[in-house]
Amino acid sequence: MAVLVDKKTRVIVQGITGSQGTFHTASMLKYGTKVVAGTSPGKGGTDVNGVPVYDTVREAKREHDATASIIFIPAAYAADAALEAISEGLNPVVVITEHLPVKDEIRVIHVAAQKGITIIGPNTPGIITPIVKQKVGIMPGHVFSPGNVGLMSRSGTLTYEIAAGMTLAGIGISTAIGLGGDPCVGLTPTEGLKLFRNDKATRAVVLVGEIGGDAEERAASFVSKGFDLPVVAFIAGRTAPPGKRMGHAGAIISGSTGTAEAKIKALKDAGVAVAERPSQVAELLRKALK
Amino acid sequence: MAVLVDKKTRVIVQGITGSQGTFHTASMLKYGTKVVAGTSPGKGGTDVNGVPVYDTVREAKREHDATASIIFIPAAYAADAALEAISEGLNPVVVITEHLPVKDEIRVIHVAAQKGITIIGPNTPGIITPIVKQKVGIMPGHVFSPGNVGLMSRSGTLTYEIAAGMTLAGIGISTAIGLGGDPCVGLTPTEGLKLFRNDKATRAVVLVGEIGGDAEERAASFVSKGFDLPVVAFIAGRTAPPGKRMGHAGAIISGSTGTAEAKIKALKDAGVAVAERPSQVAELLRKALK
Amino acid sequence: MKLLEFEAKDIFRAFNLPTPLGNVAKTPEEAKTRAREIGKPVAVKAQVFAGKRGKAGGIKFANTPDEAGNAAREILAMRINDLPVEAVLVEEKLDIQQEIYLGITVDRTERKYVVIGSSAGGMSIEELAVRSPEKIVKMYVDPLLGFQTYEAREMAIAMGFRGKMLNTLTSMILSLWSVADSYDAELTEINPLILTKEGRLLAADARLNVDDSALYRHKKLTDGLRREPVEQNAREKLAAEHDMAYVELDGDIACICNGAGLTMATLDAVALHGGKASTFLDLGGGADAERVKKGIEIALMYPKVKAVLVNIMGGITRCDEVAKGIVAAREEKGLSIPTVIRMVGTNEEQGQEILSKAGIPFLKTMEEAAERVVQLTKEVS
Amino acid sequence: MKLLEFEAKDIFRAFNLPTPLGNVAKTPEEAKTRAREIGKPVAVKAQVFAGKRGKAGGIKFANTPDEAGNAAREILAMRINDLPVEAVLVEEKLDIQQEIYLGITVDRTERKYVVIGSSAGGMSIEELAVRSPEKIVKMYVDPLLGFQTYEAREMAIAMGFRGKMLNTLTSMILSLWSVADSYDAELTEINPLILTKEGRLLAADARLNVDDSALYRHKKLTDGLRREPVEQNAREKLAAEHDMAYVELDGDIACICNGAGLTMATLDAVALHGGKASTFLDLGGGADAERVKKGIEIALMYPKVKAVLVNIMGGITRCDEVAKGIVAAREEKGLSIPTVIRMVGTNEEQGQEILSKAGIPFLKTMEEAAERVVQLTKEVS
Repeated sequence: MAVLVDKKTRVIVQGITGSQGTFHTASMLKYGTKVVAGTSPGKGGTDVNGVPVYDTVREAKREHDATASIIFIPAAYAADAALEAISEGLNPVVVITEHLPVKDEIRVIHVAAQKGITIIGPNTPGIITPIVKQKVGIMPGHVFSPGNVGLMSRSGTLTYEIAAGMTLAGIGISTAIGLGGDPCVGLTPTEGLKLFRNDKATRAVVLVGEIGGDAEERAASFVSKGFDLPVVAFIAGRTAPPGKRMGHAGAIISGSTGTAEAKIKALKDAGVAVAERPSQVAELLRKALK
Repeated sequence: MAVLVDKKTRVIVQGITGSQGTFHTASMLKYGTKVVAGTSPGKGGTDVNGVPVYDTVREAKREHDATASIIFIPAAYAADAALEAISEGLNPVVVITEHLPVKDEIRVIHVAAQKGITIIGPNTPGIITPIVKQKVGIMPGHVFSPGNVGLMSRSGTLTYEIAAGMTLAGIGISTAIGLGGDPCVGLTPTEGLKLFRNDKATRAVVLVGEIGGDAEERAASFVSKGFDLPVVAFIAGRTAPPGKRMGHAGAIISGSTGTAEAKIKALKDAGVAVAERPSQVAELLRKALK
Repeated sequence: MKLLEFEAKDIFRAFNLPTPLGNVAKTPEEAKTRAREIGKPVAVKAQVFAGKRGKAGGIKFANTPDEAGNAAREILAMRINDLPVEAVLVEEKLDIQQEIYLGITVDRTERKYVVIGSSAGGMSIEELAVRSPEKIVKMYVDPLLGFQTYEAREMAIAMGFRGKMLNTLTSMILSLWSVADSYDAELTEINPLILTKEGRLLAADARLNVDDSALYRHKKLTDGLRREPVEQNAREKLAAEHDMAYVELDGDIACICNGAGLTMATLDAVALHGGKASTFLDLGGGADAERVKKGIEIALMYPKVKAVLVNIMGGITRCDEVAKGIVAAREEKGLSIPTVIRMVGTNEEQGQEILSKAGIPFLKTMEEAAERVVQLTKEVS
Repeated sequence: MKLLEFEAKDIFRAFNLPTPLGNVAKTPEEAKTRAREIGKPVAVKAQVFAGKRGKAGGIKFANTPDEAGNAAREILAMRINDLPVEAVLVEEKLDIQQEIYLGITVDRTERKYVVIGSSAGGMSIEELAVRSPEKIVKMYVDPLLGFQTYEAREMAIAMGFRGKMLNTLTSMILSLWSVADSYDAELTEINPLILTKEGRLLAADARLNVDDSALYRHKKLTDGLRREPVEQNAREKLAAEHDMAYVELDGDIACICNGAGLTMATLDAVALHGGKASTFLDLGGGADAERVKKGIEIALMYPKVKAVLVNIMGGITRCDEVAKGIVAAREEKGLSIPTVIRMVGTNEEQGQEILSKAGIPFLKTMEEAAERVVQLTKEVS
């Protein structure tokens, strides 16, 4: 068992002929991921690292029974690529590309939601399920060891940092999800918690957050209403200078200051164990899993 | 029993303070229709012919438990009015206004379809169920007598002509629907046939068509696949000069010449009795209902 | 509102749809200059609202500026589809490898925009649609999401294109959709889309018909472009001014009715009784006395008219108003030719009373009325 | 991309959002002329990217053109939020009856645009949101259908407006949505929207922040308007040129990391051990040797720096490239101050080998590294 990506996952790489697509296809294959096909409009019929390339997702899916997609397409075209993957029912759709226009992100996320499809990202390192050696992403696979803790994070390298710390402490991961760093992403921490709650392989959840927005506060509020798994959190940015503000509207909407203090308080009030340092996550997990 | 409009129907008139809205509200009330409220943004709190006026459909519906809407709003604003009625779940929504932009018609029809709501029109005389004295439309109620024949038509006054002919011949109507004369309308003849098939009060159906498009041909094709009620048709325009053509695309799509001959042939081939003259409709019905 | 080829091409280019090098000319001299600017063999094309202008001689090729000038002179002197040619488009002549079809219109039954393409474009596209429908690719546009790049790509593939040409055609299909969507188009069409021997894709012809009901959203068009130069006679002009649907026909009976369907059915009824209509005149909904009088007046202006049939089914239209209009027409305009009135529906009794007082007879059914007017016409002849 | 008030107002007016009579001025003389044109008492407003410019003295009122000139002179000499004032907007002074708030932004959790309104606008809107949230009306925009007229109307009603004013406000809310939608706006705001004593509704202030990721769709903006005139020092400029996130802080330890989250966590770790960062420098993903070298170089330019902490978690970034960059920085730039390297992940061994060969020590955990660099900094001081 795992979340969103398991041993049956068969991946299409959209934008496989670009430098990022080519590099990470090799890296995913090396890790063990079942990358079955790639797309690059106009380059159908060629191959990349032995992976056959098609003009469309429809063709790639039809020929290789693919189930999921990872997108390395420039921001201006990434939304269309995601809509293409959605129209073919691929799930999840992992959007590595960063800086998509917010309007496009909103559109893609809601079209996906209507079809029951999960978008991971945009601007995500992806998702990895170590026990089945499947990563649909760009993270260094070796820092994630298999285990029973679900990990989700808004930032990339900090996720690796914490995963590496867990590995060092002998605590493994069921599935790790990079939620994505763009303003609007397909999976909120709250939605991530719901996924992990329904996963038999997951016994505890780590939430790695950072300053800005109110996603962590909302997750805290969700946990406070009763959540069956122990949750450990780490929030980056306690010493960060106050960020730029978005007029009045931002503050009116979020109803939150978005500071690390506010997030940590909300999480602690909800019964979440909050780590002071990344390395402390493993300690708190050990306690929680006893 | 009846189609779309029955004794429980409670109508809101959108655009009640305009001259058309006011005139036909009086006419509907006189006929017996349960017009429970009207809307006219900015004029909430007033009344028209004793019918209370609200600023929004939401308020009108909340106060009067309305179930259906009839729209007398200028074309540029009619689509929004329809979306407002749809958002409040009113059903059917009868759009009297003509000449809505096609793009707006498409949008409204599909939003309604997603919610299971029927749009009648645009550019329709409306819908009438004589047995319960409910008309949601602008037709002269007295030409429609109650009975067991479903009537639907693409044109207005021709409908009255045929209804009057039926009344004269002692044949009554279960429900009569003006399908509407604009390029895209909410109810096609085929969809109308499906509604009448499921109505216990309807024992036969009359389809009044005219030249242009291929709606009658498609209805014929539907009937030919097996339809449990007798169908009588009249097609206007046998002697009309050939209309203007819409480039190649129109012909490619419709795959039909759109002439009266083509329509009559398709209907006859499907087993539909086609009247030569409007007055003949009653004769054919009498035979069919034997 | 239909746009002329060169007007449509101006818009197409603004949406990154490449067109052949060219420019419009209103005189032979201008055409010569245009051809000189282009500097190679050209096509000179009549700018008219008419299909099959090629068959009518409205497209000529020229190797030199002088030839272009002469071609323009000939074409500008033509009438095509009974319309004068006021301008020609002078364009580089293309080295054709393949003719492709692209079009977008509304499917009234699906109630969706539909994008149509075929690798076999040109004038025979309609026959192809009947003969080999599998060669025509159709894609419906999601009414709420619009048309996506990947859908345009799937369409281009279905049309048989791969490799670099796949991406070029995909962009063009998308651009055509943007034109259609931005302009509320009933029809947006490139036929043919030419693949030249050098591998360029160019819109050799261009059609853009904008939804008249949506023109209020396109002030730039209505302000900037002249409207369709329909040549109207005085009667047609008058009817248009009064927003009445008016068509002149070959017969001698003027049919004045309310509602297009009823008017058509009235024409049919006249024909069934052996008569022939001279006039299709639809007063529209809710005509008052003044409008009825004006309608009769317009119909009577047509010399072919020998009899008048007024057939009114009162709904919004009130029979008393119609009766007043008829009485007024008779009093003010004479109305000396045979006239048959059939009028039922709203305020029927009041209307009949008005007619009776004025001594004007009327009938109760459409068929009686049609029969009667045909009879009267025969008596007059 | 943020627009200045007068730039935003130009756009608002194009969408039929009325603004006070006024015009921009770059000199006191121009301001005087503007005031004369307006012919009544005016407000002179600093055009800067800063909230609370009123509190900073950036808005002054003037009864005569001379007073307006003097006000402009004072304001143009100011710095607000550490930014120079390059222009003022001279506008008719309004007779205020009511201050209303209208704004549109993105709700990141709902992942929808949200339209916000309140009948109590002005500078205290945020406090109102906390104190009396029921006075703030929020409407979410359907991601596929957009915002409808009837929704704007329901919003205006919820804000407390009826009658004629209901329709005026409805149109303004819709227009504001059109601006937001057309310009890919992160924030579109009118605060205050003034209801004057004569009953006019006018956008007294205007904000429009365009999504930077969508700027490629708004060439007219990027070509036509100058960008946000951020005053940058040489180091900030250099970092921006190399597309590195660079922020200068009060401390003395330069933190050079990859990824914003990790960089923040590194700053936090330094603080936990009693140190203070001088520099937040995020190299981003996949930095090569050259980029690492450049990052160190930029960080060292800041005089406050006493020690360097390089903290790399290799993912796309390869440790061998990082090591090469560090070695190059030391060889080419000296790098004589205390430097702590922590580097794990992709190509860790190769990287460590390179560092070892060059005699540069490295640590394995972030906490050790943070502790060590704080220690070294204290030794230096």
